[in-house]
Amino acid sequence: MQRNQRARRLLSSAAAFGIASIVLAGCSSSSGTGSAQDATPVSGGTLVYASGDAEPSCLDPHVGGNYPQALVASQYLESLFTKDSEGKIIPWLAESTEVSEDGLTRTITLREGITFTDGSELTAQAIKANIEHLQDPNTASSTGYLAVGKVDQVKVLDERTAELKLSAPDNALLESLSMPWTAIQSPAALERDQATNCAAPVGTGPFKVQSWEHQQAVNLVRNENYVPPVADPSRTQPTAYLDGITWRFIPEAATRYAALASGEVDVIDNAQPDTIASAAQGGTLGHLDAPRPGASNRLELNSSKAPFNDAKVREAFIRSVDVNAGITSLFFDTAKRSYSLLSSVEPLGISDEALFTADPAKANSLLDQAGWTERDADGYRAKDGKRLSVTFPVSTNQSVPAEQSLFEQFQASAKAVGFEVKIELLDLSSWYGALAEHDYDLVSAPYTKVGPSVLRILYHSDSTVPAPSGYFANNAQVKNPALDKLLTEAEQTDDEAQRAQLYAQAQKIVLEGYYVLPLYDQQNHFLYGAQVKGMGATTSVSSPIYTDVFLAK
Amino acid sequence: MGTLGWAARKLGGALVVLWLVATAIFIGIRLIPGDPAEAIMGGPGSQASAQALAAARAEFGLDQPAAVQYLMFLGKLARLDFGTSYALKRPVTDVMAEVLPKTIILALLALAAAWALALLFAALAMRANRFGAWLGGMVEIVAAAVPHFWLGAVLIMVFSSALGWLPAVDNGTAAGLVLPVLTLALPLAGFLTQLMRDSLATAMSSQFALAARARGESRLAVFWRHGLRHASLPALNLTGWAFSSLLSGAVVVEVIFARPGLGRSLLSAVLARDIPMVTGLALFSALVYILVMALTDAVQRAIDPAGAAS
Amino acid sequence: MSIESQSSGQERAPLITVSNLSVSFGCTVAVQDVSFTLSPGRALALVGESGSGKSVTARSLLGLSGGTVTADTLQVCGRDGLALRDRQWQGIRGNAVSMILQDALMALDPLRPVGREIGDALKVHGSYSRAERRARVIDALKRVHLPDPELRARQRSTELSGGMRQRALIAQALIGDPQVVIADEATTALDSKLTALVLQQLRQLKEQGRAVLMISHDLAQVANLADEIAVMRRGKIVEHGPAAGVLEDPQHEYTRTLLRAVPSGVPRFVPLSASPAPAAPTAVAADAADSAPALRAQNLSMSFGGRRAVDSVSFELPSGTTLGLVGESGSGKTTTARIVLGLQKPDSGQVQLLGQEFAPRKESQRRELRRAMGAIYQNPLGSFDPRYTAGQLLADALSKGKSKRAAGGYRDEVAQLLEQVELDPALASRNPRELSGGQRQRLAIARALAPQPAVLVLDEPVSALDVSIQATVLDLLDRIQQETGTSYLFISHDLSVIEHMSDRVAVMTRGRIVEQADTAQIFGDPQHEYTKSLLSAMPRLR
Amino acid sequence: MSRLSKILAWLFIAFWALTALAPALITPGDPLAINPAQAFQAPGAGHVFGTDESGRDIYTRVIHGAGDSLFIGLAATAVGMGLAIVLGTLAAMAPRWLDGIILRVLEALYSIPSLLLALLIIAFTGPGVGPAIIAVGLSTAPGYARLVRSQIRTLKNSEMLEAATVLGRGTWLKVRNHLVPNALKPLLALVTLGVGQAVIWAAALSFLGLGTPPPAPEWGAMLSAGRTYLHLAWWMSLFPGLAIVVVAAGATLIGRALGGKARTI
Repeated sequence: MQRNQRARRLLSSAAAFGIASIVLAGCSSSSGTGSAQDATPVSGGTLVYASGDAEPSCLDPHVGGNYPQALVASQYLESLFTKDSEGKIIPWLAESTEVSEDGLTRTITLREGITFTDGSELTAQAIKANIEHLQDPNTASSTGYLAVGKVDQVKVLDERTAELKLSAPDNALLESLSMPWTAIQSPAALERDQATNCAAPVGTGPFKVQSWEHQQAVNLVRNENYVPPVADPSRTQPTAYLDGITWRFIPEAATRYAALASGEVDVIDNAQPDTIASAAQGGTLGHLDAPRPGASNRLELNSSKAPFNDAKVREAFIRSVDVNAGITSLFFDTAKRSYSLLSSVEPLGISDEALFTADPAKANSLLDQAGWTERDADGYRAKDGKRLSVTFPVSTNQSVPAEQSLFEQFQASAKAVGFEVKIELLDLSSWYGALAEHDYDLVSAPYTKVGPSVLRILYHSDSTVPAPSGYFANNAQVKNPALDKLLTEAEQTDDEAQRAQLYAQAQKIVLEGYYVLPLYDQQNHFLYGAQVKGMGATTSVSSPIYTDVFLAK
Repeated sequence: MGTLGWAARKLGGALVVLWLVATAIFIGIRLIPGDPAEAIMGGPGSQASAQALAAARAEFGLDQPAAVQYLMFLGKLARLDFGTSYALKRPVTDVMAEVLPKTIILALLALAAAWALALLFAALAMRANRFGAWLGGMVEIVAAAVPHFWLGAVLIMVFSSALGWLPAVDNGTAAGLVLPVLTLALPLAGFLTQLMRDSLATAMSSQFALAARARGESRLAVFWRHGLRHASLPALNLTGWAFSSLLSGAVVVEVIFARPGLGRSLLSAVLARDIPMVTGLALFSALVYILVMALTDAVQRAIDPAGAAS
Repeated sequence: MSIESQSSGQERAPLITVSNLSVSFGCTVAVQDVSFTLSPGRALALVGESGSGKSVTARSLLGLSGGTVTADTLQVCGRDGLALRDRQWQGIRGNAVSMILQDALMALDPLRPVGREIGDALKVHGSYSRAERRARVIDALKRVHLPDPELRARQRSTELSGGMRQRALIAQALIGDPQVVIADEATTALDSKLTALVLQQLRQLKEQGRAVLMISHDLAQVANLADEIAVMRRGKIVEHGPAAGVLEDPQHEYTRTLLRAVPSGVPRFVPLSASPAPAAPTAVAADAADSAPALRAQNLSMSFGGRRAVDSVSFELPSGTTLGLVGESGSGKTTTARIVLGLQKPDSGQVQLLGQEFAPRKESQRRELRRAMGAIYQNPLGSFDPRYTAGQLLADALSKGKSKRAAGGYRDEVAQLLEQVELDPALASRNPRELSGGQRQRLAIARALAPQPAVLVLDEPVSALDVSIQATVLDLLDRIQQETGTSYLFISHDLSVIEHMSDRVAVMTRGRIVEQADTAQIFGDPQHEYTKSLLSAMPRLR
Repeated sequence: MSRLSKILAWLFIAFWALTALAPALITPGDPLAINPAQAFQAPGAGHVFGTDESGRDIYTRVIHGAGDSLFIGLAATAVGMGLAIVLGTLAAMAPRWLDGIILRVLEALYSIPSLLLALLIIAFTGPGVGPAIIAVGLSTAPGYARLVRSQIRTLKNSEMLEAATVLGRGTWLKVRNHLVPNALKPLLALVTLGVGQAVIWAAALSFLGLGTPPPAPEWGAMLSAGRTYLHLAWWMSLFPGLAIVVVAAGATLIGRALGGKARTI
């Protein structure tokens, strides 16, 4: 398995998953295509990256563990495993791995000759240290914490071999260990107090953190002693081409795009659909579409309380909103409508369009059946005096403006059939608060994880119980023993076919229960200037890696 | 009154003001419904761990009676210890040390620019005919009525996206400062001009202006020696106000132009309910304001010891 | 008339020659066909009321009229003023021709040190070093006898006393050593001592062989300085001739009016204006003396921060008579008035009104008594509610504040009051701001009269008015006193007015009353040194 | 203030009052009615001001937005002015020590820039229209209060009141006939000036996502929605912005005509 193929993974996987058109559109519209072959790489130059995400409070993705952290951490941290072009998990820092018969013991052997940027050698001790770091409550990890939830303890067998003792078989463990949130950091570095480690985590990646000017930029510089776990002969040099990356935070979408257009920055993320579209229309800008794995972007209907505890009402709502019209107008065909629980990059996802076609007439009749027959002064439906009203806390940090507008449209079209949708725009903290207090009927909570096992996190009844962080992922409040059973088995079987089949059944239950309204993949669009070449390589969670990227002179 | 006494009184006043602000904030924190510890750590859903909450309780003495808490609170502030921003996981004073200079420089530049523009306007208005004066009046009023956030966006669209003359975001260079400073300066200039034109007109038509002319001074000399002094006084009176309005504008400008600074920090601190941060920033901006006021006071005493013109 | 002024300058060529000068602003003509010449060592006085165009005339000699100037000739120190451009004018201003302006407080920039202000003149003309300039400035200040000039030069005009300011102002006019000095109302509203100071300074200039153009509305002021007098009215010179001629045997009716208007030496109740013939002194005024005093003040004392503003002042005001309270500015007159009016609580002493305790006393208790005493200020406008029309002011006064609707029950009384003060009842609907100074003062009087007071306290009631207007107001006050027997406490810095208006006079300085006697006594045979010095400074016509 | 400008001023006020109270009279449309098919229409025949990202008619929204925006502006000014009148009058009438205390309190309020104070308050109350009103109101109060104080101070020692005293007027009459009415006029000017500024500040809060939540047609909120599409649909930002400018500038004009000065806010 070679690195540059990894670079092409996105193209091929794009073809495989039917989003080629977008990617090609993005690439062909740029003066050079997204992959590294079109021009001979030149070394040097510092790439300026402008992120629209809120500046992370900690550069160590173990702490908390959100996508902005993954985006930046992918440059200086590497994981034990990664994903190849077919979406298959393959070793990265790890050289090989095997699991015991009972599936309760996982042995991982590391590659040789890989060092951290603090000079220390990568040893099995690192695996132990990192997993323990993730599980230490003081780390306050949520994503990584859940990912290694089943690991009871880690034994260091020798310099390069560690043994993970599991509480239950977990065929998603390798997927979990391929994510940046479980990336391997220097044990020595982890010893430091959290503030220090947050400021400059130490990994094995192609870049390292040089400095962090808060609110301004994270300055990354090339890791001169970078050893690619998988050597790539086609490359002129093992280390990254770029001297460094200036990782800036420009929350204003318009400003960010202006900066890109005027060449002040080279790459922007969270590109606005309209700007993507205009870039596609013969702009010189390149476009990289890297849908995130795991769950699709969807609305979850809180089935634990009225009115959505009634399946009829849930379906009624889903039928009442015209998602497609909104997506076309707001996303300019940059986002493809999804009818699945899982991201389009997940092989095991199933989708069922029929369930989600807008049908106001049906919505009305369903509501009539459900007994919401009265109409109050404002034209909303009501049942024994109580208005058919649903609260919809929206996190302004997680929903881009276009998505917020989409929700506003839902609000409007749902009103037509008699739903009152109370949209509450909240900052992340208050949003978590609202969820923690079950003060929601509708919510859009994107969840990124490699592999279908995300389904367990999202729909297993255990996930209705808050994790120590106070967060619970099963926002739809699905409590279905049959489903629980399917998800548990699916995660423990060692037979791929059976696994796929079990997950299919599970998804069917959730879809047909109208617990969720799938919208589209978790959008992950990057725009870059014509001078930027070699974009395309990403981690298993679709966060771009800039090892192959260079700036054309 | 003697300069020393003046300084002493200023200092006393400043301390009282800071104390009042601090007290208000203290009360404010207590007014937040729910567990104050949680509030300090960023409200519900901030996912503050039990340890963190315990730490906060200890740090702010939340288990103690209110009076004790109050004294502890003041004590910390007196020692310039604003605690640690839970959101940024860094000492508030560090953050302050980073952002405050940036914002103050921005504000000062904007202030200077606004003054320059205002003086220019006022001078032009003197020469202008009736229509010109009317037009000038309109321009300055409209300028004063333009919201920063709108002006900023428009400037970016025109000078950065369309013309590509100036960078949209702060890139450390002087060019990066032009648009933000303009965004802040233009509305303020509108206000200042409104003030200056009136007082300038009165000054230029006054007896002493006539006397100066009778002495053989040229119109320009009279404008420089007399007109400007009198014109600038009322505007100078406002410098404190102007500066604080600039700090307000800085919030928006720093967001739009992606500049680090007090305003942006405060905004994110507010969004994250980062109370230690908010407290620190509020007190610091109060401090800045007080300093500026003292400064302008001093300048006024220099220009106009007898307070003749005010 | 001084000898040297005759002998000198007779044959010397005029410095300024003006013939048929006209100045117009837009379509309004301010000055029309004015002609005169100004020779070295001689003084010409331009006399006329405000708005008569005299100031404009003067300024056009500096190219500062601000209007469009036309003339047959406008010769200024050998240059043709009509041809000069502003730059060239600047060479003349302050150098060949300089100007002393009326209000010293406003004529020096309050924000700049006096020395700098004066020095600026040098900056413009000739290149002097900073040091030289300072020296010259100090020197100039010395020449006008300003005490410790070094200090004063550093101070701002607001920190100087009125006298110092006047001197500084003159110094500023002189520093350029001009051949022509224009004094524009330089003596107006100054108390007699300052007036004397300025006049003396101007005389010196004349004696130094400079030409002096003096501009004033008061013939008395110019009488003993001017060699020639030109009387201006509505932009025209109506009479022009040697001072003596104009003063002793005025040809033009208007000149007579002005002359008559000068109160000094005119006996009581003899009208100064051409307005209705005087009623013979009525009983009221006559037997006033022996009736109980309308107002009695017993050793009033009042000090501000250690400074004694009023120092054991006592006086009696017999009803139906006028007590004149005269003194320079800052002598404590006004404070005394405020105490008497119960606006300021004295540190010690009492005021009795109509034999009753008035001050110190609780406001509530004396409120009724207040109706027996009215007040009139120098600037009536400040004492009017800006929102009220003339009629409303009076209605308010008549109705004790219950109603301001002139249309209401008080229309007739309002009309009466207005007629009593010789104002057209039609003015009732006007806002005081639209009235002339004289009319405003009449309105103030009318309002004061509304409650039919026994005593009027008049604080500098005519100081802000032109002589001719002042005359009519003084006559009005006379008439009212004769008709109603109201007693006046008449406060003024202007001796001539006091002399004309008062039965008794109290002379005040530094918070004390130094001399108090019948008017004739005071003006005929002053006892106290201060009184004598005051009188010597008093400009006299007759 | 000339007769013509008086008339114009009244027309101006009347117009906005109408739009605020009965927008439907000026434009029949529903400001919330979406029409995705019609999204991002440039200004033209169908839509004078164009349409926004959900195909809502911007003209309709601007008109209907007047209600919210002006209400917030007025309410905030009312809050600030109410507080100011109480504090200012108190300070002016009170003995020196109390005056001193009040002045310090005002200083303290004043020492934190308006928007920062607003943010501070919101940090405690959480975002929303109510907090926005209180925040803007509080932050403008000290400016007004100082003016009220000095206003009443000067009046208190004016010859006008002395004259009234001399005429034997009681305190009540003096306050009722002279003090209050004369103090009020400049305040009126101030209020008009203030409303303009309050509208801007309130809009600023909405712009920062701390005021009126979308899709309510509040101008600030519309602007903050529009700025995302600045490059695609400038009209989304232009017209709400213009509305704010027009109101603020108009208010300033009227305020100055009433004798207000720019300084006081």
